[in-house]
Amino acid sequence: MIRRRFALSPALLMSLALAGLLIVVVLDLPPQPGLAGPVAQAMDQAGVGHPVTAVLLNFRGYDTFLELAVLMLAVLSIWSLGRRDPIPARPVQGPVMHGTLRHLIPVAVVTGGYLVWVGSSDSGGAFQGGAVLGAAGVMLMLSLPREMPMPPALLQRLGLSLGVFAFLAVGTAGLLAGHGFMGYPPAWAYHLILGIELAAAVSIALTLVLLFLGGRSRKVRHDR
Amino acid sequence: MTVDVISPQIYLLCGVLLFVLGLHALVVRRHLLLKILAVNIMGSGVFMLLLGVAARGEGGIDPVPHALVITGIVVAVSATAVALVLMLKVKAATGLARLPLSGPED
Amino acid sequence: METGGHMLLLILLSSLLPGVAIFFLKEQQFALRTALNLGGASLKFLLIIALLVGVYRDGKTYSLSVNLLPGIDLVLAADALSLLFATLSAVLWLVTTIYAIGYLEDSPNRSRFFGFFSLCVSATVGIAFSGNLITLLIFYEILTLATWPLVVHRGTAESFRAGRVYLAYTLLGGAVLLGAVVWLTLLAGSEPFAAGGYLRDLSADHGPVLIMIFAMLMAGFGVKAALLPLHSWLPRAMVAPAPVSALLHAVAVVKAGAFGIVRVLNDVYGVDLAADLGVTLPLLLLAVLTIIYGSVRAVFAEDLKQRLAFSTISQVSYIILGVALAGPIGAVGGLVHLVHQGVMKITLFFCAGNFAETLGIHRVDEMRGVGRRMPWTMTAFTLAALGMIGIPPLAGFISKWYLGLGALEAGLAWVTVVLVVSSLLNALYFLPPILRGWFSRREGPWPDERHGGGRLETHWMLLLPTVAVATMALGMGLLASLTISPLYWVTFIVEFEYGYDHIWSAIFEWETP
Amino acid sequence: MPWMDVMADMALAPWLVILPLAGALLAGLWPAAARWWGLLTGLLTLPMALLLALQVHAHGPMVLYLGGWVPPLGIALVADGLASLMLLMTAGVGLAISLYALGYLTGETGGRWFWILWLWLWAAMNALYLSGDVFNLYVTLELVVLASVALVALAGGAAPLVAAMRYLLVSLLGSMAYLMGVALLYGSYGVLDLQGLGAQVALSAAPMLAAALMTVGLMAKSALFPLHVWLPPAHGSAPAPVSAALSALVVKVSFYLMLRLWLTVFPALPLPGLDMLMGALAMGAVLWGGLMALRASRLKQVVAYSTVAQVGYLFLLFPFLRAFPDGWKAVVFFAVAHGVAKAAVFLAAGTLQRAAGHDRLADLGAVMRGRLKTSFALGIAGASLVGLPFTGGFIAKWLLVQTALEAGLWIWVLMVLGGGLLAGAYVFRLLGPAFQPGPADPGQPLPAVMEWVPLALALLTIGLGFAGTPVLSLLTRTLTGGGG
Repeated sequence: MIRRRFALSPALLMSLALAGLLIVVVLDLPPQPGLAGPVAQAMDQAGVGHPVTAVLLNFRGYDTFLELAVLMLAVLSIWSLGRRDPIPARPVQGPVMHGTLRHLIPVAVVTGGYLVWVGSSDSGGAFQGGAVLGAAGVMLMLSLPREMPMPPALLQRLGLSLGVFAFLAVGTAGLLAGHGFMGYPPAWAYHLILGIELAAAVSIALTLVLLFLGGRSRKVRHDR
Repeated sequence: MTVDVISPQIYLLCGVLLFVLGLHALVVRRHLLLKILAVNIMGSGVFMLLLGVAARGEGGIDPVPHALVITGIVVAVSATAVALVLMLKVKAATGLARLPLSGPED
Repeated sequence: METGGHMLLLILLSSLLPGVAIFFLKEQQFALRTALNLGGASLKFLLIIALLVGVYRDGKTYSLSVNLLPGIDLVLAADALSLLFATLSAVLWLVTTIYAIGYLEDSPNRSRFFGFFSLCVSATVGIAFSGNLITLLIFYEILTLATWPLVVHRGTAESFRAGRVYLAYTLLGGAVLLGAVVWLTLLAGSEPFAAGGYLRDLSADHGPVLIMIFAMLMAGFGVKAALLPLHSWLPRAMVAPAPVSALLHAVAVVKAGAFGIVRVLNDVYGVDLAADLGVTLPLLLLAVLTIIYGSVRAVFAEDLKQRLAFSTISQVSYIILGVALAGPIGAVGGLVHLVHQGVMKITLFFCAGNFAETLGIHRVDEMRGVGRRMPWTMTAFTLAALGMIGIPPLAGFISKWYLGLGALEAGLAWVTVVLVVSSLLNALYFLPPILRGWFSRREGPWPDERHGGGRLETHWMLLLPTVAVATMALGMGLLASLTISPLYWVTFIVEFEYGYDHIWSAIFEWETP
Repeated sequence: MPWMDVMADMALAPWLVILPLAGALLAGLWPAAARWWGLLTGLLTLPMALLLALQVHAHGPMVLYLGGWVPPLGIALVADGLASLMLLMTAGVGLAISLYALGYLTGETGGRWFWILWLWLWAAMNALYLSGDVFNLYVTLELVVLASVALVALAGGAAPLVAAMRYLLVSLLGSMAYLMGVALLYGSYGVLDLQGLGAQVALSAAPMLAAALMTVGLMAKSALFPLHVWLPPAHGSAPAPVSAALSALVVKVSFYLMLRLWLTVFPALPLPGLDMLMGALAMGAVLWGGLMALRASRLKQVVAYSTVAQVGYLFLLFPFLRAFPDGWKAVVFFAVAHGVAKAAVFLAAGTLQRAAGHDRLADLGAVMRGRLKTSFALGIAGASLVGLPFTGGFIAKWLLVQTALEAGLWIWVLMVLGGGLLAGAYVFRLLGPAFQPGPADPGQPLPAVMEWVPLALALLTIGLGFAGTPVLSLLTRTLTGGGG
């Protein structure tokens, strides 16, 4: 044990040195407003009322588009790893779990939908809404793996790519219509953004559930 | 008043601390789960730092770092999920949830 | 300046394209392969004749340049020196091809052999026509690449060892050369070769750097020319088939090194600048050392091909000695030896190949009585060997005569002593095989007799090239005064390089004061 | 040419992201037809990349504001000389890999995943090359990492999985360091676009630390010695098209990003010691990679260690940049030449391995003699790795030596020349079995495309041997930082 502590000391020293450097630098950061000003000025053309949503879906929409792509790619990567073990089945006896879920899931769906919709004007958005929906899905998977019918593979893939597809389609349409790649006509901006948000929320929720499953399926497959 | 001035600084300091803690654990710990957690802690540190940066401005909260953090969290979640599944595959293939000390040369 | 560039390209392609085509032939497609080989070799020969006519009769200039990097071109050009070397390569390639077809009859992997053989010649001709130092470097490296497969052709452990040594030396030499050429290009740009060199303006500011670069260039080219500390790949490379030894030793590899040294000394630095920088004397000493060392080792080598290899080490340095004398007469001696040694040495290797292939003779002491069994080959061997020793009026005598005169002109009388000693050593290692071959009597069977009972002493494809090159070697000595002789040609080159109207005026200048 | 004028107005850059991404999505939706989506993507992307390079060459850098939002508010796609050259190399090598995979992956269910992940990787690399924003670069970088980790793991088996895990962890560490750098930069200057940062960054503690973190992070990602441990097993055991993609293309991604940062964002910063440190590691990489390549007994292992060695040259960037403002161009040309040659070598190795059923170097002679086209591809591309003339590798070596000499950096001249010798030793060792005595035997029957594609790439390395001037002139159209 003592020997081990000695062996660790270089890593510790390096970490402490980095911490010291970072602290000095961070406390010395000059005060500057960042991009709050430019964002505020551009809000009237953003199509949505909430600045974070405007940044996410319009000003830096390309980031968000690629981030949806990262999520989707994560699922694909996990699928490509080809796990063959089944989901551990934990059918819960008794009424408590089922009763709770029966109440909780509609609430989660409504909450998620509301969060997506409210994102245009207040805190919320596709990620927050998608996360709540995804959580509902994860709960379902945890409690009812045997009864839960899995959607067909094509539907899974479609749902998974919905967000990226919607974004890509709108972005490319903007390019072809002369608004530039990832550009919206200002008059349509709100509707397009809301549409993308909805599609993205569905994809995100599905992605989170699929990430949780981690490539497992309900049945054991013997094809390896 | 003092609280308002100090609080962003605390976020910044905590962010740095989390980042370095995570870094240290990533280097030192051998179990893959701990390494993956360590990366996540590093990420949280950076996100906290960004939020602290966003809160310093005089013209109100800067929304851009918030957007960055949301994006960053999603990216981190994706990478974590892949890492966890990969860890399970490594465990299944080698029987160990840790990396061999030196690379297999052949 | 772009006139007739296609001619030069055609000359390169005349061996490159058949070479590439030959690779993809099946082993048994003998007729097609032979047609491609001989067709390419003959075409190249004819094209070079046409080029000679164009240059000397019609006064045309030929050059071709392709851009490589900003300010740096790949330049092919035909001047007198390149024509000399290219003609030598083309003629010897033609005869070696015929010889190789006979020599490799029924051996495996012939398509591969002739493919690389053709690439090798393309690279050599590329070296000949290189119009600047970068182009020379490029083809010099290609030559390395193309000869390695020939060295390891037999695929035995020994040939792989030889191949490794060969690569180690030549790649190292290539790396040093690359460093030197890049450095020189940074200083002076990528100038075309020019008689008298193009570095004079730099010498005031960059004297030590130029000396350093010169040393690197000599090291780079010296590897292939088998200059003294860099020579030991050559005797090992003797594991290659006889036509390869003949081509490598007579023309391609060692001559490429010597040719590079001549180019650097004459057309990059210029003899005057090199003498001013004081780099010619060390080069001269190195050449002298190599001459003596090679000869001494040859005396003690019992294997015939080894003896010829050490002889090559010694003889190639005559060329370097000639140009390092830094005077016109010595330069004539050196350059004419480039041709003379090439023809004589290829004769000797053909003969060695004939002895080995026909009777299984590999060692000097196995040559007893071979003159009776193979009189034609033995006559060729004798002529070439006596030429090497420098017996008048054979070709080697002419080289040594001019070298000796050049040494006196340069005020280095002791060099003539070296020449005499070397000639004695030459006699010491060439006379025993000649005497044994003609005047000893064979007891018992030959080690491994294969071509028995025919009308000729061996396969005609082995004999004809041997006799042809031996005749050439004889002719170059006897007919040295004709306008088509190498001597005349070399005199012309040197007159141009040194700016004399006539070479003999140089001698008068030297004699009168 | 009138069509060139029309092209000048067309925004080509987004299509280089849209096309491969659409291909990836379609391949994911219809995995059964994935190979055809892959081929279509390759066939469309290459001309697009070529047009973009011509456009940039003719009209200078193209900057496109996404959604019309001008930085610092929005994100810009920047297609300049450097980016368009990397896109072109990716497209050329990518098309070759796709064509090769058509033959290599027949009838394997694993092939579908290759196509999907490979198209994602392609889209991610293109997005990265075009991005002009430090945070957006982080997202694209993660895309590249996820796709390539999955490709590494695709081979299955313990060694590739461990290699993938190691690669992922090292990459995540690098990403976090990079992201910390982004946070520090934003905290200091309040902008994220490369040009905006470049205009403001001046010598002070925060950008220095950011530069160090980002550089070290990216160094970890690019498998520079001694962080190369995951690379040989990953590249050596993956299917041939994957090895080619990883060694030829992915290794260049973090190099590109590092170069981009130092050209645009940090040119005003001197980092004392960084050049020597990077140079020393580069030297270690060249020596260690070369020696291990000499020792390895399997064909693909030799090639993988060769990548470890050649990554070293990329890091000559730092000593060169410090000594000489234009020094990076030599390194970029090297990166391109290496990309093409290494892809050719890996694909040729894959063909020989398939034909022989193994890749033990000592027993490959018969197949090498039986498959001349592939052996030639191996030989020519190998010559490019060594830096022998008439190949892109020679021009690259020339430029490296010239740059080092011009800057008076003797030690790097020696390293480049010495590294070339080591490369010569292992490349000729690769070719050796072809010359051992024995019969010629083409081995297993293979689709013709598996022989022609490596040969075509090898001939492309010869083409690169004559492309020095146009490539360098394209690189002069590169946006560099103003230096505040």
